[in-house]
Amino acid sequence: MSLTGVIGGILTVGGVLFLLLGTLGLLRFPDVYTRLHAQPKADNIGLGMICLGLGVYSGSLSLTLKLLLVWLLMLVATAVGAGLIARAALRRGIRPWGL
Amino acid sequence: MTLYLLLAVALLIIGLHGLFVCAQLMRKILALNVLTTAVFLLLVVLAQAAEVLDPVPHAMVLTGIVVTVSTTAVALGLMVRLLERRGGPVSGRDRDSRNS
Amino acid sequence: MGAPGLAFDGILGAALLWTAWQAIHAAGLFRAVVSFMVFGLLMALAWVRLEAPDIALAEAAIGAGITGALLLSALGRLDWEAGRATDECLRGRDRAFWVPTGLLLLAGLGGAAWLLPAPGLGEPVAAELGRSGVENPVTAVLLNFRAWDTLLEIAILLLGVVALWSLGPTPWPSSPELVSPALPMLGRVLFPAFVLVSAYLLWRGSHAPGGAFPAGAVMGAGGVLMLMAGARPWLSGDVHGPWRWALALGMVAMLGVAFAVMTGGHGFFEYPVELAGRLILLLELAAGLSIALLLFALYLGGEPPADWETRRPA
Amino acid sequence: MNITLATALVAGLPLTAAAVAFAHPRVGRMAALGTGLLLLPVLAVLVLEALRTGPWRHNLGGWTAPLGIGWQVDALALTLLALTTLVALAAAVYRVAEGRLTRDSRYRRYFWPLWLFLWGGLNALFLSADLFNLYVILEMVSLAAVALIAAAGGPALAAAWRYFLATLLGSTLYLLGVALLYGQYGALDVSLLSGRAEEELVTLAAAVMITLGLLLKGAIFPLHFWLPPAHGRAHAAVSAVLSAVVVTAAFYLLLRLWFGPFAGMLPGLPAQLLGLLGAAAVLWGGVLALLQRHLKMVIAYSTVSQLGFALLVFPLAAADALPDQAHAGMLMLLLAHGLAKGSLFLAAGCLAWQWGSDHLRRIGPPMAGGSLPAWIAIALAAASLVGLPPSGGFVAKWWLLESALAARAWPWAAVIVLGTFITAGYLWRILRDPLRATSVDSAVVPAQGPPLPIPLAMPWAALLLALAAIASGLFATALRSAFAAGGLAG
Repeated sequence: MSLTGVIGGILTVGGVLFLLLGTLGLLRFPDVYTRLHAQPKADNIGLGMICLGLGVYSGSLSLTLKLLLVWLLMLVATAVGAGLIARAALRRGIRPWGL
Repeated sequence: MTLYLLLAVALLIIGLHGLFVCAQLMRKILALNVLTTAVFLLLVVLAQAAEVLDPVPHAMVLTGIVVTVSTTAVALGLMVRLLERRGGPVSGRDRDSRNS
Repeated sequence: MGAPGLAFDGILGAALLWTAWQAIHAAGLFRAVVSFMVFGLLMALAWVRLEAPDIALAEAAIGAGITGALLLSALGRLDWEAGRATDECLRGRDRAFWVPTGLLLLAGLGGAAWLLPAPGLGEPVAAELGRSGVENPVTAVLLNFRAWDTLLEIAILLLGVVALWSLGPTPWPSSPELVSPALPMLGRVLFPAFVLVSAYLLWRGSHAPGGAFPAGAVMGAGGVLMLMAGARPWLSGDVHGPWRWALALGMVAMLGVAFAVMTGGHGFFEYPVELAGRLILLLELAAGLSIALLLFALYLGGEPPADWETRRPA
Repeated sequence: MNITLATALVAGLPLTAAAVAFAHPRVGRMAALGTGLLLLPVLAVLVLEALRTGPWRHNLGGWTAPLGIGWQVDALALTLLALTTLVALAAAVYRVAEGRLTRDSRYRRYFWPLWLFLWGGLNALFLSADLFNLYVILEMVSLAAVALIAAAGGPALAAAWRYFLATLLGSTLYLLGVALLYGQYGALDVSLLSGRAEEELVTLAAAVMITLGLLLKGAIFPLHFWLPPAHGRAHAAVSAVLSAVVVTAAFYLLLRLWFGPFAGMLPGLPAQLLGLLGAAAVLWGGVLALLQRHLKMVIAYSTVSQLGFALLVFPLAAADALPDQAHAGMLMLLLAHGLAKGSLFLAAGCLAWQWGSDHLRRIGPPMAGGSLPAWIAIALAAASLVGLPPSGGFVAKWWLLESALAARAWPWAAVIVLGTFITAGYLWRILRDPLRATSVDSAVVPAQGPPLPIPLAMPWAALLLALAAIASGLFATALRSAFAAGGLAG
């Protein structure tokens, strides 16, 4: 296996691990705010690593750039989405866990 | 292949069952959509089963998806008007979504 | 395909079945609708697995995106009390009927479908592709071989808008209360991206998966997002406005081309071979633009007022 | 005129007019009336061509069958196209005149585009020979019909909703059948499938699915539950087209398929089953029509009953004694029923306007206040629906009866005769009370005040359709030979 293949593989598997951890947080944490703390952040890193890994694996520059563009859009969308969920929850009077 | 074929038939049954068993109008719309998707799935499985990948069912399903979004939109509009008529003025928020 | 592929398909199939079941039987309409949206997204994956990237694009944009937005906005307008009167499904009823019927259907239809030889039309399409004016077989079928279907399909979208508008005025405010300043920002940042992606998909359509329908759907979804972010819809119900013509553009352009080629002694929709590529591009542009507007108009859920400013709450 | 152009105009003209009527609501009326007036000569050209050269086929886009979509022009298609044009034009005239009585501006703005979409869809349907294209068209027709029913508002919304669910389920079942056929034979074209189809399991499953879907769309017993409220509560002009043509369209597809790709499977059980459904529809629909209290509901149930007669063509044509006679009788029935039914609904609409209700006991006597033309229309249309000579209805039932007698199919013959008596019964009920009342004062339940004046064009539209129903019987021999020239059995 070539060097790009190995690096791409490692990045992708690492990304999947981050996604798994994020999902674990989603399942295990007690309320909406702590879940938001765990999942979007882990997902952003995980998706970034997968995109980068796939780009390296493909060995094509244009494809890598496209994948990074996907990642960038997802970053913006996830950030805004998480903020919206948190604000909506606050407005509905859901109190953070432990308060 | 076989897997997706079985999936199509199973979705067909879920859709049919939901359409007849659910009393709520919104769920009937969802059930009809599941039913239609099942038929589309069958068509695309057939396209893949052919010796040369067959683009005609793909075009048919694309057409079908656009037709379905149009009918779904009209069905939803009709449903909202019907329920407004039945249940008096609309209060706005759906309390259901608050709990879940 | 191999074992990993099969495992993936198995998990995907199970998830599809589960979300479909939840869409119909989950407690609470909100859960049902969200399950249905997840179902649509997963279907997009299934289409990719079945080598139908064109459908995957359309499903992601229309099936999950626009339909989801339509369902949620209808849910927001539903009176909860009116909805509750006939709430859950009649659980457990008629099981004696449905279990055997379901198994029978599963065996019968599954068996029938299994027996299908599926000859397909891949070869004739490939043989005529050279004369169609485009290189992507799906686009060739949609806009040349079966262009009449596509014309009727755009007509149905327009008809859907007419039908919906005939039912009553659009509800206002059509967007939920703004809870975050980030959403309008997102709309502003993303809209150019939506336009860019649509143009890219449209251009790709002639030689690769893409084309007018995914492009129009992405653009329409962008418009819906702008509306959710609190933008003022510029599409007005004004009888004299140009918007009505813009909505009808796709259908009028297709009818126009279908009849115009007849002046050269050709049949209905029979493009001259040397002009086919350019005519199809023209139709894709018109159709894509009008599909975007039509999907947006469907989302409005009723006839927009002639002048939005007067409806705007202070 | 160029035949290809004429064929294309039949489907393309109403759709173009629909787009224009949407973009410019002011021209809606003109667009609808203009479409009707232009289609008449266009259809005449097509009919003359069919008489000269027999049925023909047009390949859209120049692509032949498995790849492209085809249009099939023959006696069946042309008869139904002519019916559609006549009824839609008369109903449009009625609606234009009625428009002076109403003020609802939204209804005005969107009525004509919806109307023209429905019209274009129906025309496209009767031309098309491609099963998937027909699916798209069926959706279009349903959508336009639902919106037109819902436009009446109030209780019509619930009726429109039920119709919508039924018709969407019907379309999906139909598409499932089409998918199975495509997987089996790799073709969507009706004539191509007719050549390839064999009698085996998959084709049978497809036939069952398609037939179920179409029975649902055509409101054929026992799947007729949605029709009476939908047709009874819609506006009169809409009910006229729905009852005369839209349900007929689903029946038309049954004909195309069972005498086309599924013809090999028809003799035996399928034909007998379809015939039994028809007989049940004739009797059940007729009995329910007898029990209605509202004029439009009587007429709506009568649609369920009358379409049952047409279903008898399956056992009669499969019986192989006088199949052509059965086909001609069925075709004549569709034509005469459509014309008479359109006339009845329009006339009922006139009376409902004049007396403020279509309750049978609130409608005043014929001589009072200018409702005479509407009553004449009802009487003439009723004569044709019952089957009094020399109307079209008489000829239709006579031909069906002849073919039943020739096949020694006594039960079917009995159904035809019995159904005719029931039809006479409920139509007599419509006429009885008003005829007994000789003046406004002696109406059984006095109406509030004298009848409202309405524009004369409204009853005249009904009257012209009724006259056409009678006239179709007078020209029966000419029509019979025209059917034969146009390739009767499709």
